[in-house]
Amino acid sequence: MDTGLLLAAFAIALALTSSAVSLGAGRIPQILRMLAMPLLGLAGLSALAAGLVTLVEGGVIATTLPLGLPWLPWRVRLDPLAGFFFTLIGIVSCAVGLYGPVYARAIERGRESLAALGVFTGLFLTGMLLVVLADDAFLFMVAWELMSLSSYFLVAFQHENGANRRAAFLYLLMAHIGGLAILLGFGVLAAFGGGFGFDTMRVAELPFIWSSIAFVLVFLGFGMKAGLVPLHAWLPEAHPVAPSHISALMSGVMLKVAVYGFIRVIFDLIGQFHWQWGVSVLAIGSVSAIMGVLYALMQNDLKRLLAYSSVENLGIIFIGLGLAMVFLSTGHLVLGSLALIAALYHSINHAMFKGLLFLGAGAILHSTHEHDLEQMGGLLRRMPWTGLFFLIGCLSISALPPFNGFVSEWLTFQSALQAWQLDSGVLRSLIPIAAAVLALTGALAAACFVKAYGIAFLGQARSRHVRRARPVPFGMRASQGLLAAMCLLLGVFPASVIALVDVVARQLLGEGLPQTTAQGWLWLTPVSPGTASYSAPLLIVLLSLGAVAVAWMLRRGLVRRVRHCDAWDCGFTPPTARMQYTATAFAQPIRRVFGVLFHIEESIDLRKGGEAHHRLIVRDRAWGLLYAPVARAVESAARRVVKLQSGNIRVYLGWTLSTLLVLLWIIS
Amino acid sequence: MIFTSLSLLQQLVLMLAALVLFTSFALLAQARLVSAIHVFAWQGALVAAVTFVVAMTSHSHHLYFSGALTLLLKALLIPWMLHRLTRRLELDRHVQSLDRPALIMMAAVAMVVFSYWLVLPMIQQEQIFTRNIVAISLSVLLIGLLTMVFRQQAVVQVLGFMSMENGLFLAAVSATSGMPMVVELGVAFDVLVAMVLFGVFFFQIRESIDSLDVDRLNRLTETVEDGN
Amino acid sequence: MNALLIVLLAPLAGAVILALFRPLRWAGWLNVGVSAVSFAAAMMLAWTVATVGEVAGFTFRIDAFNVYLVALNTFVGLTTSIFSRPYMRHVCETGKIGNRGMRIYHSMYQTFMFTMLLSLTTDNLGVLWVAVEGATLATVLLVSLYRTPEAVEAAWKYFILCGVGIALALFGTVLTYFAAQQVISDPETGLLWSALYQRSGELDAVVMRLAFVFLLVGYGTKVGLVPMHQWLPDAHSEGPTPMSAVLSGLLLNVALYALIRLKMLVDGSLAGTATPHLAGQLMMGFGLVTFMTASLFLHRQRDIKRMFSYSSIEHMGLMTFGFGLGGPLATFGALLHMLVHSFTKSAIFVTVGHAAHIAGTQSIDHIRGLIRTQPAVGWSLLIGVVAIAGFPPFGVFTSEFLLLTATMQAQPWFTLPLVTGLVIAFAGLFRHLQPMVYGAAPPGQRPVAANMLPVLTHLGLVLWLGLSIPPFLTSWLDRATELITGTHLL
Amino acid sequence: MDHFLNMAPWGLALLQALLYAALGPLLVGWVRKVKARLQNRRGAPIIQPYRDLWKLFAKEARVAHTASPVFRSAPYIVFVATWLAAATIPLVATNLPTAAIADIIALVGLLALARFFLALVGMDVGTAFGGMGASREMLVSALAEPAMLVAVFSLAMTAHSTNLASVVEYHLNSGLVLRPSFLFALGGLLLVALAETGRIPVDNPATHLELTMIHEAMLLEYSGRHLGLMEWAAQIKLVLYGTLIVNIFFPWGIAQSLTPVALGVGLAAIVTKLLILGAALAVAETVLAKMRLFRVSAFLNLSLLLSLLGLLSHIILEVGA
Repeated sequence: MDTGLLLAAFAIALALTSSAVSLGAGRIPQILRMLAMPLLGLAGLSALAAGLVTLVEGGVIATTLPLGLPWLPWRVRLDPLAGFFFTLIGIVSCAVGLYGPVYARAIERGRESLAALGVFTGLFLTGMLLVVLADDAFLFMVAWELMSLSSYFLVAFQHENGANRRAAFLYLLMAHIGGLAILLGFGVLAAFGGGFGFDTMRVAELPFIWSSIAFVLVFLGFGMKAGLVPLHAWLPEAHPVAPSHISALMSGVMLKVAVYGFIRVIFDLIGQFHWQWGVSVLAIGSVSAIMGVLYALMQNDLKRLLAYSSVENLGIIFIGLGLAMVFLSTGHLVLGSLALIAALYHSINHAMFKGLLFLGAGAILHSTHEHDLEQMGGLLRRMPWTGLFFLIGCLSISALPPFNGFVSEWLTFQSALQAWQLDSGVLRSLIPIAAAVLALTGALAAACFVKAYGIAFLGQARSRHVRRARPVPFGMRASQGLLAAMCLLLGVFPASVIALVDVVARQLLGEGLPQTTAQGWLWLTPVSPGTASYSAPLLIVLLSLGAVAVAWMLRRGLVRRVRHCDAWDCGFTPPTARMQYTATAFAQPIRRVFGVLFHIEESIDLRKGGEAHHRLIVRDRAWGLLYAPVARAVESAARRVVKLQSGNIRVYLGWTLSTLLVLLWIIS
Repeated sequence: MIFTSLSLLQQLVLMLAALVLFTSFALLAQARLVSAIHVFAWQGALVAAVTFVVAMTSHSHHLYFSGALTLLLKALLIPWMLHRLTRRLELDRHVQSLDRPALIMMAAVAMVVFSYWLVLPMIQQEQIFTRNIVAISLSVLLIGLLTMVFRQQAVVQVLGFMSMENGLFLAAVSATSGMPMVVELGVAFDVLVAMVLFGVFFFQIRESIDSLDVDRLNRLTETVEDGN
Repeated sequence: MNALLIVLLAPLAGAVILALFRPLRWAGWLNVGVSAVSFAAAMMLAWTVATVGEVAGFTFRIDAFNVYLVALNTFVGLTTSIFSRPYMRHVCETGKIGNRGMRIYHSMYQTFMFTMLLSLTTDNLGVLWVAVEGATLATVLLVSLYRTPEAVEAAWKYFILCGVGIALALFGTVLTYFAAQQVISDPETGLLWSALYQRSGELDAVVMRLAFVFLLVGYGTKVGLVPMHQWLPDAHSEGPTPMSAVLSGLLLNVALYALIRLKMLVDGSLAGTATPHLAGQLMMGFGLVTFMTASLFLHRQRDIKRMFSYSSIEHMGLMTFGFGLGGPLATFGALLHMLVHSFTKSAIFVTVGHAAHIAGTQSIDHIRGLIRTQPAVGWSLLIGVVAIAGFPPFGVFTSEFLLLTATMQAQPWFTLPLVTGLVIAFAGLFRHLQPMVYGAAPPGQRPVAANMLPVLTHLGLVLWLGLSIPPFLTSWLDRATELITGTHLL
Repeated sequence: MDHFLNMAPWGLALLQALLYAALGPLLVGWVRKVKARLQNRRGAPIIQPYRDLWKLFAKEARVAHTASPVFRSAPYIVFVATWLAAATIPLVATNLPTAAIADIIALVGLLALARFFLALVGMDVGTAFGGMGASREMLVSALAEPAMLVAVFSLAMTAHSTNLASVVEYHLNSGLVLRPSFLFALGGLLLVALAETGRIPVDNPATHLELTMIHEAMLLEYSGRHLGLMEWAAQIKLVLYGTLIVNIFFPWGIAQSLTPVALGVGLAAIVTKLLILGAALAVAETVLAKMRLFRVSAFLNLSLLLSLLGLLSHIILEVGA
């Protein structure tokens, strides 16, 4: 067995061991933080190693497991695409392994079941790794549902809160629907391929109509998991209520596993591309991106905000994938692989910064037990490291250079700008519109994270418990530091990263991006140096040089002193914490401009004594337009059906008689 | 089919079968409980008679036995048990007529026609006779079920159930010259045990709802609205 | 052959002894012992069948199909008896039933097992009918065991509806015999399934078609096919919990087994006609309607045992659909589903018994915070429902995967209602389950003495079947598949 | 990146960057002067902004107790990011190495980075006005940034490059071509520039009324050298947008080779063009009135529409043939 696969197996074994030893945590709570969580981190490390080895070697290793159905044994395969996602999962899992012990320690005295936390976290990681590793539909589905199910238990971890239970229910329901859609999609592929192994599906030739049906099913399934609008409603409910490191895993990694699945099925298994598919993916991606960020802006719960922002980022990834599909459908292999790499790059970026931000939110929660932005403020001075790392996360997610989010958005823009190479005028004009949406998304994301960071970390504390916040223990800081460093590394050395990722595109599409790294590690030139170039290393060098120079000159200059005083605030009395701008107020202009897209209930309640209270509820429109009608339909159908069980035995006998008569009538 | 071409015994069988069918109708419409039990006893006797006639025609000995069993069980034992039960339950003066007798009778007639229509495609190798007898027994079966659907009284429901069994016996005897012995014995045993259990349940029901009106057995239902 | 005799005689003797046996303390153990003996004998029988092939004689016939159900029956019978020992003691202590009730319970438990095993092992369609009717009679007393008005009502409905259903099945059997007489002159072999199956092609199509309708409605009532299912939730919810476990886990399977055997005859008879798959199509239709209706029913439940009985209906619908679909893959899937459903559902009912015991009620609205009160019960219930809802890595997923796959290959458009039904059922189960297991426990709620061994055994087996099906089981199921469909899957 | 190790272009690039820094206050002074004249005032001398900066740098900086480290580091980040962004735009000559570091998307990114910190400091001290300014700034930028990117895209798609130097050179080489897409893009970009540089009708750089402020509101707490850097960054930004517009749409005169003559001509050309643009800006600011905040979204939607029209007309009218 090859090194990569061995390491992968090792990672899965470690995750399972972590899960198994956690069973003992009911008796000995320390097991979780002493053993289970470090094992999880090691599993992540092993997965990371497996991924990197595979990416560097670029080979494909496959083997069969002695499990599964007799005629359908479980097969695993580690190819560059899987390796890439192993890397991604590995890094975040490492961070979670660092973060977990501190969290576990905090709840050791609580009523929550530590064993459940440990067991399902281990299974969750196992499931994700197995999904990526699976080489037949059966194992894929088993691993997929294992992933959904174990994360469901983690979402329901703090189940004393009714809202958490509802969120968990919705989550599992949607995951179930999605899983079944994927299963049906595989069914279509298997019907033409003659088997559930991925190898037979790869060679199957599907007619357009059937491959389109498979595409729709698969897109539905993975899109549901990825939280694409309008199937996203579960995501902002479920992700925030899990423990924060689990939210980091869910948002950072599990959504990427959905992306993986989509890439695997569409790019690898179906292997044919039609512009109609590409355009629909592009459209859904664009809608998700814009809606996700707008809803994120409206949130005052930090973790909900992050969850909605995941919808946005997944939208961006799917924009990349849609572009790739459009380009590939028209035979532009290089452009297709550029867009694919942009999507992959954004996947890993999002894993890093969303993981970082969720861990940061978790650190705030750990320190202040507060998730409402309106109660926060001034945390930067209380928790400087978390503040710094969170800032890096915010900068990255807002796609600001020289951080990683910018690189992937830049790549996406670059591939979108190559739309002039397409022959069809319709596509040529649709793609720039998607690019415009992407631009709008980026700008709104910046607004969103200015709000998040500004309200939470800057200004003054808006409540007493937040004022008393303490820095979090080392493990939490280290986990954030790791991911923050990754954000910076991925942002500063894009050319080197792409040199690694390139092998994925080469293996999937048979075409890579030779031009991208042709100019060395310093320059990123996706198409050609004349078309576009970006040098993150130089940028960061110049930025810091410039800042140092300016600071140096000013300091040498006339006055060095800085006097501390009360805030001026245009001469009003020194501002109190209650006079600060609130999160709601911050979002108000954008809420007003984009008001149509929200379901807003706003009113002023006059209470006695002339006190006026402002009430504002911003709801997701998807509820009213999609979810509520379906729920109502099922409910009313159920209401009708139960009339069968009327309680009167004569009616029951009447049913028997009429069934008999009808059947007799049918057969003769 | 030309009726006259049949042998006399066959004519007799058909005659008796027609009477069985008639008793089914009677059972359906009979308002007085005690009379219904009598009608049922007559039906059992008629089925037993059919069995004997068929046994005579086919010279099969085990049919005699089966006929005796039917006579004993359906015409004597079960009616007797029911009689006793009704007396002990103080139901011997119970009268309850059908709600819409004309309509229900029409339905029962429709059942007969339907049964006949059903068996028409059976192109029997030997006898059209058997086909018609199957139609009759099918009608008896369906009318028995109809009785159970339209009569609220638990005892009458049981009568309906037993009359369905009679239909079955009729079919078994006349169309197939009786089932294998072990089966017949088993069926008879089951019927007997069922009758005993019915008796037990009459008392239990009576104890729990103070009546034997099955319409009042309606606690177990799903149709109660939420938040009742 | 000896093994077969022990399989049949052990419960029969047990029933007689238990009916007469006074000391209650030991009755439960004796019940376990008898069940263990029949399980051991069943294993021997299975071994014989696996090594020698079919065992036949005395109008009994054991082949791969029914020996598999025999083993399943005795196994679930054993684990349920293990559960029922302390459970029924507890019931007895609460004064719900007296000594007489306990004797009835134990005796009827074994009688029920006997009738089940008899109906599985017999080759004679008439005896099959007698045994299934006997099973009804044995359980009807169990349903009314508590003597509450609800229990009596449930028992009455169960009795009448199943009685009528079974009467219709008898008519179907008579018609089959009628058709058989034209082919097989010997009246003694005229009802032997194996004899009929050999010459099923010669059976009169019109009669067999008519017969099948009666058999379908008749045995279908016992299977719990909508719209003849109404007895099922009533009987499950009002009877003692161990009985619910065996009803759901076994009786429904046996009724379905009877239906399948008869479908095989009808298929042979109709092979040459214009509608060769009529039986299968009818079963598919019933299965689908049952499946969809039951999944909707799940949404409006207030009683925990009723809810799971609807879930049983739903799964029986799925199996009926699978068998109706025919073909080796679907049949294999349906057989596997039978197995895993029995395991899971009986485990769930056992857990539900504990849950109701903890909460002191069967009302869903009043069962709360099980995980907090007694994690073992809460988690078992949760995991059990997860398994029954078809999540991997549990075996139900495997069988549903196979069924969906088979459907997709044969009738792609039927997958849509199937998938919709699965989702609706899942939602229905979980919306009620979550509040019960999660959340804070009501004040004063205490853990109870619970024997989780049967539950863990069952769930462990289901998990094992989900991860990998052992080769002997595969070949076993495959032989059964071959028996039913005439083709190997592997 | 052939000339990467060549020192001379780097020196020139540095000079150009310094030129940007130097031109910033001048352009602002010029605009104010013209505006004063148009309003029949004498106005301050053109070099007044330099004096203001000098004075600010000489003053003691005051920092509120409630301020965080972000408050003190932000001026440097904002200044350097803006300056670096400006340095990547060809001012006098086209093929300078700085142009390759960041293309136009990266330029927008750098400006966004500056704005991100600007908005953060608005919220840092914890005053109501600062938060208000930040909120409004993010609204304006959220609408302006896509408009700008889309406008730039039509240029980039015409030139098949997002490198500004390549775009400029493409236009120089193709000569005078009347492209409808350029007209729309120019319109869009002009509106964006007004919004992004905080000019009337979106924001009033000379306002003293806190409630109407956007840019100034975020700087209320700054003093001394910090304020100086922030002001300077804003002035560089004005030059940046000016240069972007004039050099992309009217690139003539820019030096394509690094000879002294060409550079001299380039310098003269850019100064002239900027002066004309500055005057136009002054005129516009004199005739227009400031808008209410929620009219601004309509204003910026117009710019987005113009930019999109530019893109579409490029695709339909110019490529399809």
